[in-house]
Amino acid sequence: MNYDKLKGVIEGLLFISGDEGIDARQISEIVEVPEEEVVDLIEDMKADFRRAGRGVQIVEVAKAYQLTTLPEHVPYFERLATSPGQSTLSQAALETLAIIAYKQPLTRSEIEEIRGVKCEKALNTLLSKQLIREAGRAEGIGRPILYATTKEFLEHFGLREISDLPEPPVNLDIEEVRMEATALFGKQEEKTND
Amino acid sequence: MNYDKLKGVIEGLLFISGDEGIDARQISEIVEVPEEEVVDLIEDMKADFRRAGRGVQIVEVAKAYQLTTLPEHVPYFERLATSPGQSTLSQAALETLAIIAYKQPLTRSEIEEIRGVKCEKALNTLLSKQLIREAGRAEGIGRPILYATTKEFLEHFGLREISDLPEPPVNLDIEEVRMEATALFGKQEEKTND
Amino acid sequence: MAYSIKLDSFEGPLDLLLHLIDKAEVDIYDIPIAEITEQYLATIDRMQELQLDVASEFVVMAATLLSIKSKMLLPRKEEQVFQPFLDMDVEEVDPREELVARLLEYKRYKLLAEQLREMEIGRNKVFTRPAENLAPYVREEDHTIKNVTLYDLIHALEKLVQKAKDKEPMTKVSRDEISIKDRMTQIRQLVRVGGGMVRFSQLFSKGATRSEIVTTFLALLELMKAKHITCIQNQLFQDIMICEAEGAQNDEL
Repeated sequence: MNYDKLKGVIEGLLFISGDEGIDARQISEIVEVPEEEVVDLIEDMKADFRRAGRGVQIVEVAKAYQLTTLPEHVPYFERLATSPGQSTLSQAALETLAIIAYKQPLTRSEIEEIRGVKCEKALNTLLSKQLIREAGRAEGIGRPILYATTKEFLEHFGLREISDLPEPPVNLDIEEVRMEATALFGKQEEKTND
Repeated sequence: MNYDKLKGVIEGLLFISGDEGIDARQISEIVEVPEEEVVDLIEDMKADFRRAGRGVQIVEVAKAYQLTTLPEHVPYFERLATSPGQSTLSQAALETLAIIAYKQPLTRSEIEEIRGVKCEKALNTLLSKQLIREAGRAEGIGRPILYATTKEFLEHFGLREISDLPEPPVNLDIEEVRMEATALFGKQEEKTND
Repeated sequence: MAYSIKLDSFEGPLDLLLHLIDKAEVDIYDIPIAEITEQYLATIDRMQELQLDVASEFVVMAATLLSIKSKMLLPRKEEQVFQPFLDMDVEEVDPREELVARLLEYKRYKLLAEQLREMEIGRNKVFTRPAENLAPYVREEDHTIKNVTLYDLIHALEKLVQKAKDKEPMTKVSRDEISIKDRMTQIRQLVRVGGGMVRFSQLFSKGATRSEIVTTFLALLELMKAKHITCIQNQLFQDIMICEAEGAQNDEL
């Protein structure tokens, strides 16, 4: 594979790796190119991006490469955030809030287990919006912080108390959901029709 | 602001909007450039991306612009442990959805008449995947629920709008089909004569 | 309730009929009703023998076919071009016409479903990333959140669980169902490898699923029809032997 094609693949990998990022070793294994070469290529790409006036940049956070927006574009993002009809909570924040609402109090790692991805950013947003609060600490190693919803949460969603939340539309026990899904695939064979 | 800078800003906005996408009108309001110019710029950017061998592309889905990876890079993403999984629909769900897409809004019994089988389960699957929605009720006995497709439907199939659906092979009106059939029966008789 | 489970390989009676018409290579506008009805009933019988529950829709269609068949046997009235308007008799219409119209319409949607499948496959080849959290871009003094309702919250939850369910794409993909055509080729190979003969029971692996059984059965019927194989059972309840039909040796696999 030539270097230009390789750069395209790396950009795609960075793009879908999102906030978690991806490190040089992982990239090297996927594209089957030595790690040092990957590092060199990414340095090259950083320069390419700057030169081409691209709207994203490659940054290195905790040894993982990430694509992020440019700091000078913040004024535009502010306009986007406040533009009419724009929901100010991302899907990630909404999911995190929903989990906390139905399963509170719980720890960050419990939320992450359900969502399958990190949620530090979402928690910070929800804390800064005062939709959730720290509600003591769990027993056990490290005594992690427990999260719960706030009075503002109830106010915002027009709820008198937390028990007024509608029945969860779905099973929130992810392990059970996975088992259910597996069972369903089995059943599918019997009932492919509907 | 010059066009190159503007393109950078638009890329940033596309990036930040992720799978929710952003439409030309929103971009136009944020960057304060007429909507038609935004559309032209994005067309330009699409070509730029291709020419530069970029790892992402701009697509139009559900009337909004989105950044996505390239189809030809799939083999690499499959090697990524966290590769975003995407789902495919069962044949039953797909047939039901095809009928709804082309004849919406319509009732369950109208769908069942065409498919020749019950489709409650398929409808539930499509509703839970938010590919269809209830769109009011039909006149008549029992006032049955009408079904129509959603924005998620467009997203699932990568359609810009509902009119982008492929042309139906032939007429979809049952009455016209009947006439067509009759016409053909007629022809057949003529043919058998020679 | 038992009737709600449908035959595995077909989406319904129309699908089965289209399959039979296709296999028989006959004109959909001029269906040989007697032949197709026979095959249709035979398929349903086999299904029942395999103790698959036959959905009521399949039974209704069987009745429809039989009724068309009997109407076809009646002597057709001479065509009366100038029939009085109100007297447009049913007998004048080809009894198959309504069925043909239904088959055509169903087929159309089946084709559209195929196109949707292709689009789905295409779309599944590209990935996006989740939209970024815009909250940090809202000015600090403004603590309110806008445009977020309880509905959005529930909706987010549904999406989340859906994602968890969809996380098993590999299991889904690997469960590739074999087509009747492929199964036909396999059976002929098995017969050949077995020296021109194979026991019926050998055609099924231990954990054979219903759809495998149905596919195998249909493949056998097809092969018998095409006179590639013959089936011999020496005694009741004995294993059926699948034998290569005479003259089938030279056919291409």
